[in-house]
Amino acid sequence: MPRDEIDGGRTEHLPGGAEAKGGLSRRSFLQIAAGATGAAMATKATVARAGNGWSMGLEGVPREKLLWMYETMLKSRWWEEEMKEAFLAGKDGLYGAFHISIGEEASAVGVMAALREDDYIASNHRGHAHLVAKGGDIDKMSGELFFRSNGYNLGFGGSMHITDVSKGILGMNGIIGPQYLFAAGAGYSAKVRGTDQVAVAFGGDGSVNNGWYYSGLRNAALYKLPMIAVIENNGYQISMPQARTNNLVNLSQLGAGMDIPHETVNGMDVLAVYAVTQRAVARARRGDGPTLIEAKNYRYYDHSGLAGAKPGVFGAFGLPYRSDSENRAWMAEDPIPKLRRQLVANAILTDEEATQIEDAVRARVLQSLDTARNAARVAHDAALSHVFADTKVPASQFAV
Amino acid sequence: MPRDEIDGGRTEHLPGGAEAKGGLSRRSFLQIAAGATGAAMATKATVARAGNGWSMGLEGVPREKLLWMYETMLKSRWWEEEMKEAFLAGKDGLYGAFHISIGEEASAVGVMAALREDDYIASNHRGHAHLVAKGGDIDKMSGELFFRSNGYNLGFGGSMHITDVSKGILGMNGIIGPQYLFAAGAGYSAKVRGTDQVAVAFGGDGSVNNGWYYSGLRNAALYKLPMIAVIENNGYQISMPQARTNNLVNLSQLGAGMDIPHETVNGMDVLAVYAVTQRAVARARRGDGPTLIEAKNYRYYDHSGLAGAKPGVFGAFGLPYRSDSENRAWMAEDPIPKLRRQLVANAILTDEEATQIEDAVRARVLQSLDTARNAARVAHDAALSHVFADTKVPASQFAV
Amino acid sequence: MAPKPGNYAVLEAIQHEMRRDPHLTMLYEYQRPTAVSPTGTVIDLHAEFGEPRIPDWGPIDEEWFVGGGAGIAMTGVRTIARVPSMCTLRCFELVFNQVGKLRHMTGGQVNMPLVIWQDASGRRPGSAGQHADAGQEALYAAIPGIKVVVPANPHDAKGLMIAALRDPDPVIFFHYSGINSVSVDVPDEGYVIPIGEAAIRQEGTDITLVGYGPAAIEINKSLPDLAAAGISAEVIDPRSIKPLPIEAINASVRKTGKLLVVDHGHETLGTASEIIARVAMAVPGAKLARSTFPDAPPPGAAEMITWMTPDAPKIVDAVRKMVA
Amino acid sequence: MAPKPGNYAVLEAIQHEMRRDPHLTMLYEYQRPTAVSPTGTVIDLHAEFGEPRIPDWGPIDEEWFVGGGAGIAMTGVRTIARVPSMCTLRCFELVFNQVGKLRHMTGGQVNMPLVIWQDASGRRPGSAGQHADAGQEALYAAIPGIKVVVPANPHDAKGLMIAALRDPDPVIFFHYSGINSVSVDVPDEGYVIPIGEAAIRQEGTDITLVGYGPAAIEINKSLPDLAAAGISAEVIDPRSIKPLPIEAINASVRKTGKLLVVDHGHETLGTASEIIARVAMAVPGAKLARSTFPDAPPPGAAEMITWMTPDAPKIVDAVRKMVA
Ligand SMILES: Cc1ncc(C[n+]2csc(CCOP(=O)(O)OP(=O)(O)O)c2C)c(N)n1
Ligand SMILES: Cc1ncc(C[n+]2csc(CCOP(=O)(O)OP(=O)(O)O)c2C)c(N)n1
Ligand SMILES: [Mg+2]
Ligand SMILES: [Mg+2]
Repeated sequence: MPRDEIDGGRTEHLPGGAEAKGGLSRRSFLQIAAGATGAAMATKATVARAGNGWSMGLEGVPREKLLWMYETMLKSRWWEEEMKEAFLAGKDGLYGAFHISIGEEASAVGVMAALREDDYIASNHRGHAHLVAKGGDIDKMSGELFFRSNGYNLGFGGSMHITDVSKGILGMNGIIGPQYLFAAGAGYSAKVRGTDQVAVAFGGDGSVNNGWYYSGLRNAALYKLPMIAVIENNGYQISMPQARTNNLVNLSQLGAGMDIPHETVNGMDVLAVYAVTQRAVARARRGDGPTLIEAKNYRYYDHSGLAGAKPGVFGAFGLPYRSDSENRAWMAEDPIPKLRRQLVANAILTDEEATQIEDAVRARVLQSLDTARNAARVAHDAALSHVFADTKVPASQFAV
Repeated sequence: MPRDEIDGGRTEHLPGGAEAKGGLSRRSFLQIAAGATGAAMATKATVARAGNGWSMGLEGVPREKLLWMYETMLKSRWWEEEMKEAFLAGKDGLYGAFHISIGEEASAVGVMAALREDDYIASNHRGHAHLVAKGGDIDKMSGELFFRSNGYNLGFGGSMHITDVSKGILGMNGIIGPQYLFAAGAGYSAKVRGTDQVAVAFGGDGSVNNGWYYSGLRNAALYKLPMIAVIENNGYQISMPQARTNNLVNLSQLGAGMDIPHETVNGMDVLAVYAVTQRAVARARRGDGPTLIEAKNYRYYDHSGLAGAKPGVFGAFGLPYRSDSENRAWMAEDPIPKLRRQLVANAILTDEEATQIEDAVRARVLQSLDTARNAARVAHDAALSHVFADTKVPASQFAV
Repeated sequence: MAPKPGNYAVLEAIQHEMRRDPHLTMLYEYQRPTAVSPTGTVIDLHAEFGEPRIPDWGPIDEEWFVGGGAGIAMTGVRTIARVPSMCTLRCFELVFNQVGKLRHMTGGQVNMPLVIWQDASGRRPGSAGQHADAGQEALYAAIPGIKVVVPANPHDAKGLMIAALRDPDPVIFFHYSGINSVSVDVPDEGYVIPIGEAAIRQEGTDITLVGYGPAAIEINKSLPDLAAAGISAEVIDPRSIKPLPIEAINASVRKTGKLLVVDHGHETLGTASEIIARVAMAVPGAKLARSTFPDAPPPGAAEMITWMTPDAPKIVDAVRKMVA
Repeated sequence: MAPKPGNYAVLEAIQHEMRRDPHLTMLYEYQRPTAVSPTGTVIDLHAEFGEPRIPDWGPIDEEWFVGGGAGIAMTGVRTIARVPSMCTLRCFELVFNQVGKLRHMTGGQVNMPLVIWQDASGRRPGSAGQHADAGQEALYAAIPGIKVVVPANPHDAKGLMIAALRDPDPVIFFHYSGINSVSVDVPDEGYVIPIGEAAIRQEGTDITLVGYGPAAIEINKSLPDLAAAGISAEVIDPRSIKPLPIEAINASVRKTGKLLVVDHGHETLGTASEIIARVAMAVPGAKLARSTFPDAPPPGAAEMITWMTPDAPKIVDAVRKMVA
C-alpha cells in the first residue's frame, strides 16, 4: 500500500463486488435493468462510513449544493440515456462517436461541486458528464450530436470534441493525454493573470500510461500550479482490462514518485469525491500546487456506441470482455439513488420532490433533442472556415 | 525522504561540500588543478562507511575485478583527457560535439562491473565512459572523434553517437530520452530470445523529465523486463541547475510512483555503484523486473566542448553557472584516487604497480590518437550509403 | 483463394512470418490480433504464439510500441509495432530522429527490422477532428531511412506486409480502414509484393490517374463512368510512397500527356505534390492536376466531410474537364 | 539602426511585445532569453519580466512547452514556446492533432495565439545525426491550421516574430542558427513583416531563384559569381512557407521561364516539392529544377556533409547549366 504523507492518506482498496450487491433503492431507469429488488430506506449509519474517502455523509454540505448535485447527476444521466434511445431508435439518422459516461456522474459532479464557474476543466473522449456538470448547455450539446448548426462546435466536432471556452470548458478531446498538459497550462495562465483559478484535467485509467500525463503533472509540481488531475478509473480501456496495462493497484500511487499529494476515492460517491476535491482545490488556490485524485468507478455501457444496449433497457449487457454480474454489482452502487436516499433520509427532500426534480430534468432533456432535430443543417463549404481566424482555405478537392 | 520498501532502502542525501574538501591522495592529473594538499594514506576505517549505498569497502570483490575497475576508470579518464588536449592544441583540426564525462567514471565502471559481456547498454550524449567500460575499442573511438574511416561509425557519427552493437552498446545518442525505450526494448528482446541478458539505460538528471523515461520504466515494470535505469545526476543540464527542473531531492523517488525498486547511490564511489548494481542485476536476471538507480556525481568540465579548460590543467574553471569551489569539492571526492587508496591500503596493489598501470593506460590512449591521425579520411559520397541497407540515395544537391 | 477482409489478410501475413521466424514479435494496443475469415478460419496470434512474442494487450502508450519496438529490433529481433489510427504521428520524432537515422548515424552498424503497422482512419463522417484523417504517410515519406507502403486492397496488404517483414529497413505500413472491405482474392499461402513496385490497374491512352489507398478505391469506382464517357484512362496505384515508383508514372504520362493525382491527404505537401513535382521535371509539357482533401482538419458533419473528400464523382468530373 | 545578431533581434521583438501585452508569456528550456547588442545594450527578459511570465529555466521537456503553452494560449494568454534545435519534431503530434486543429474542431471557439520559436541547427559539420538538420518546416507546413515562417536574416527575424506574436493563429517560427550572423540593419523600434509576403531580393530576367533561411543565404552568396557570368537572376525569398506566397514566384517564373528552388531540406516532400508542383501547374512550359540536401540524415564528417549541402558554388553551377 502506498503512503500518502500529505493530507492524511486516504487511499483505500475497492470493496469487492460481493458487498456491493445488496438490494438498494433505485430510480426508475435503474429498475429497468439492474435487477433492483426493492426500496430499502437507507439510514444515516449505512450511508456515512466516515470521511475516509470512500463513503461520505452530507454533513456540512449546503442544501443548495446537495440539490445541485442531485439535479446535475440526473441531467447528465438522462441526457445520455435519451441520446442513447435516439441512437437506437434510428429515426434521427444519428452517427459518429458516442462515449457514454453513465455510471460515472459522481466523479464529474463531485469534482465540479468544488469548483467555481471561472475555473477550467480539460476533458477527454468520455466527457458529457463533465460538460453538464461544468454548466454546459444541453441544447448546444444535443445540437452537436446531431451535427447541426446550433451545436456547440457548429457540427465540426460531434460528441467527442464538445467545447465551451466561455465556461472554462477547454474541450473534450479525441486523443488520450493532452488534457494534462492543457490543464497544467491553464493553471499556469492563472498564475500569469494573477487569478486564483484552478484547472482540472479529467482522464481515464488508460490516460496515465503516457508521457503527457507525466509531463503535465510533473510540471504542475515543479511550478506549483493550481492543477488537479482526476483519474476516472473505470477498470477498462476500450476492452482492455486496466490491470493489464499498469502494475499498480491504485493509480494514485503515481503521485508518490512526483511528490504530489494523491488520493484514491470512491468514484461512486459524489460526496466523497466532493470532499477530496475540496481539499485539492484549497491546496491549489493557496498556491500549494497540484493534487492527483483517482476515482474508482465504472461505465454501465460499452466503450463507444451501443453494443449490448437495448431500447428501454438501462446499461449494456452481454459484452465479451466483462461479465454482466460485474456490471450489475457496480450498478447496485449507483451514485444517483445513493444520493437520493441520503437526501430523503436527511429530510433535505421528500420522495415526491425528488421525483419531481427528475421528471423536470427529463423533460428538459427531451426538449433539447427536439431543438436539435429542428435545427438547420450545416453548409457543405462551412469547413473551409475556422482553419485560421480570418481566411478560408481553398477547395482543393476540385482539381480543375 | 522517500521510502524504499524493497531491498532495504538506501536512499541518502549527498554529503555537503565541506566534508568533501579534506586533502586526499591524488594522481598526477588531479594534482594539477584540484588543489590537492598531499597524500594521506587512507585507512580501512575511512574508506568503508558500511554498505549504505554511499561509501563501500572492497570486501568480497575479486582482485581481478578491482584491478579492472581501476584500469578501466583510468582508461576512460585518460582517453578523454588526451582528446581534450588534442582539441585544445588545435593541431589535428578536431571539430564537432565533445561531452566530457571526466568525474563520472565511477558510475560507468561500477555499473559495468556488474554486467556480463552480452548485456546491453543504451547510452546518451555523455557516454565515453560507458563505452570504454563496456569494452569499447579506443582506437575506433579516437578514429570516430577524428571523423576518420577507422572510426566506429565510419565518420558518420562523431563523439555523440558512437555505437558498437557487437558489444551490446546500442549507442550514444544526441537526443535526451530514447535510451530508456531502447533499453526496455532490449530487455524485452532478451525475454523473446529466452536469454537472461540485462539492459541498462544511462541518462543524466535532465533525462527524467520526459515521457520516454516514464514510458521505458513503466513498461519495464509492467512486463517485468530485465532493465536497469541509471540516472547520473551531476547537478546540471547544460548550465541549468537540476533543482530548477524537478521538485524532487532524490530523483530515485520517481521509482516509488511506479512501484519500482530504487536507490540513490554515491556516484563517486565505484564500489558503492557496483554493489547497488549487483542487486539490480540479480533482480533483473531472476525475472523480477527493473530497478532505478540514481548516482549522484559531477562533471569536472563544461557541458560540451572546452570552455574553461586549459592545456595541462585538469578540470574546467571560471564557468559562469557554477563555482570553482563546488567543482574542487567534487574533485576532492574523485573516484580514481579513492579506489587507488583502497587498493593500496588493502595490499591489492603497491603504489608502484598502481602507477605502472596508469602509465600503460596512458601510453595506450596516446597510441589510439596516433592511429586516428594516420587513418584515411572519408569519401565525400559515402554518406549516400547506409540510409537503407542496400541502396544509395540520389545526390539531389546537384540540381542538373 | 477467396476474398478476405483486410485485417484478416494482414494477420495471415504476420502469422505466416511468425511461423517462419521464431522471434518475430508484435506489440499492439487494444486491437487484438485475431480475426475470422469468411470461411470460418480463425487467426488468434496471441493464442498461437503467446507471451512475450504477442503480449496480452498493451498500454495506451504508442511511443512504447515504436521506441521499445526499435530497441527490440536493434537487438536482432524483427518487430511489428501496431499504432492506432487516431494518432498517426504520436511517434513521429522517434521515427525521424531514431528509427530512420540509426543505421546511417552508426555507419551502417544498426539494423532496424521494425515494421510500424499504422492504422489510419481515412475520411469518414461523424468521427471528426482526430479520427477521420488521411495523408500522414507523406510526412513519413519525407523522412530519410524510412520506407512507406499503402495498400489499397487486402491482397496487396498481405503481400506488402510480408515484404515489409522481410525488409532489413524500417517500413511504415499504412493501413486505411477503408481497404478492409474491398473484395479481392487473397491467396492462403505467403507471397511478396515488392516494395517500390507500382500496380498498373488499367491501361489507357487519354490520361494517367494516380492514387493509392483510399484514393485508389475512389479511382476504381470512377472507371465505369469514365469508360461510359469514352475516356481511356491509365490507372496506376504506386502502393509504395517511399521508394516511389516514379518511373512507371513518368512512362505513363509520356504516353497520355495528362496526369491527375488523387489524394485523400491535404493539398499542401501531400504525396500528390511530390508526384506532380517529379513528373513536371521529367515530362515537360504534360498537363498536371491534383484533387486532394483541402488544407483543413476533417469536420464531423457528413455534409462537410463528404463534400471535401475526393471521390468518384469528383474524379469523373475533373477527368472530363481535363480531356475535354 | 545597426546590425544586430539574430538572437538579439528576436529577443528585441519579444521584449517589444511583452512590454505591450502584460500577459505575454514565454517558456523555454536552456536557452536563457538574454543577449547583448553590438553596442552593449543588454536584453534579459527574465530580469525584466520575471516569474511566471519568463520562468527561470525549464525542464528538458519540449512537450511541456508546446502542450502546456497551448493550454496557456487557449485561456487567452499569448504564449511563446521555445523548442531547441535538435528536436524539431518532438512536439509534432501535439501540433498536428491539437494546436493546429482546435480552432476548427470546436467550430471556431478556440483561439490559439501560440508561437513556437523553433530553433534549427542547419547543415553543419561535426554535429551529425540529430544536430545538423534542416527542412522540418516543410513538415509543419503540411499541417492544417499552422502558419510557418523562416527568416533568412536578423531583420526579417524581428519583423516576422512581431507578426507572429500578433497573429491570432499558431505560428511556427523556424530559426536557423546560420541566420544569426548575417549582417543587416535591424531597427530598434518594433515593425511587422506580414506573414505570407515574399521578399524580392533581386530583380532579374534569366532565371528565378527561390530559397529561404539557410538556402537564401547561399543564394545570396552566389550572386556575385552569377553577375560576373552575365546571368540576370531574379531572387525570391518566400519567408513564409505557409501561407506560401506562390503568386510572387509564379509571376517571376512567367517572366524568366526558369526556376531553381534551393532547399537545405531533403529531396522528397520538402518545400521545394510544393513550390515546383504549384509552379508546374500554374506556369506551363517553365523549366524547373531543385537543389536539395539528399534523402539522407546529416553525417558528421565535414567531407560528407559539405558535399551534400546546396551551397553557392553548386548554385552557380546549376544556374549556368540551366541558362546555357
Ligand atoms: C493517443 C491515443 N491512443 C489511443 C486512442 C484510442 N482510444 C480511445 S479511448 C481509449 C481507451 C481509453 O481508456 P480510459 O483512458 O481508461 O478511458 P475510458 O474510455 O475508460 O473512459 C483508447 C485506447 C486514443 N484516442 N488516443
Ligand atoms: C530532447 C532533447 N532536448 C534537448 C536537448 C539538448 N541537450 C543536450 S544535453 C542537455 C542537457 C542534459 O542534461 P543531463 O540529462 O543532466 O545530462 P548531462 O549533460 O548533465 O550529463 C540538453 C538540454 C537534447 N539533446 N534532446
Ligand atoms: Mg477506463
Ligand atoms: Mg546533468
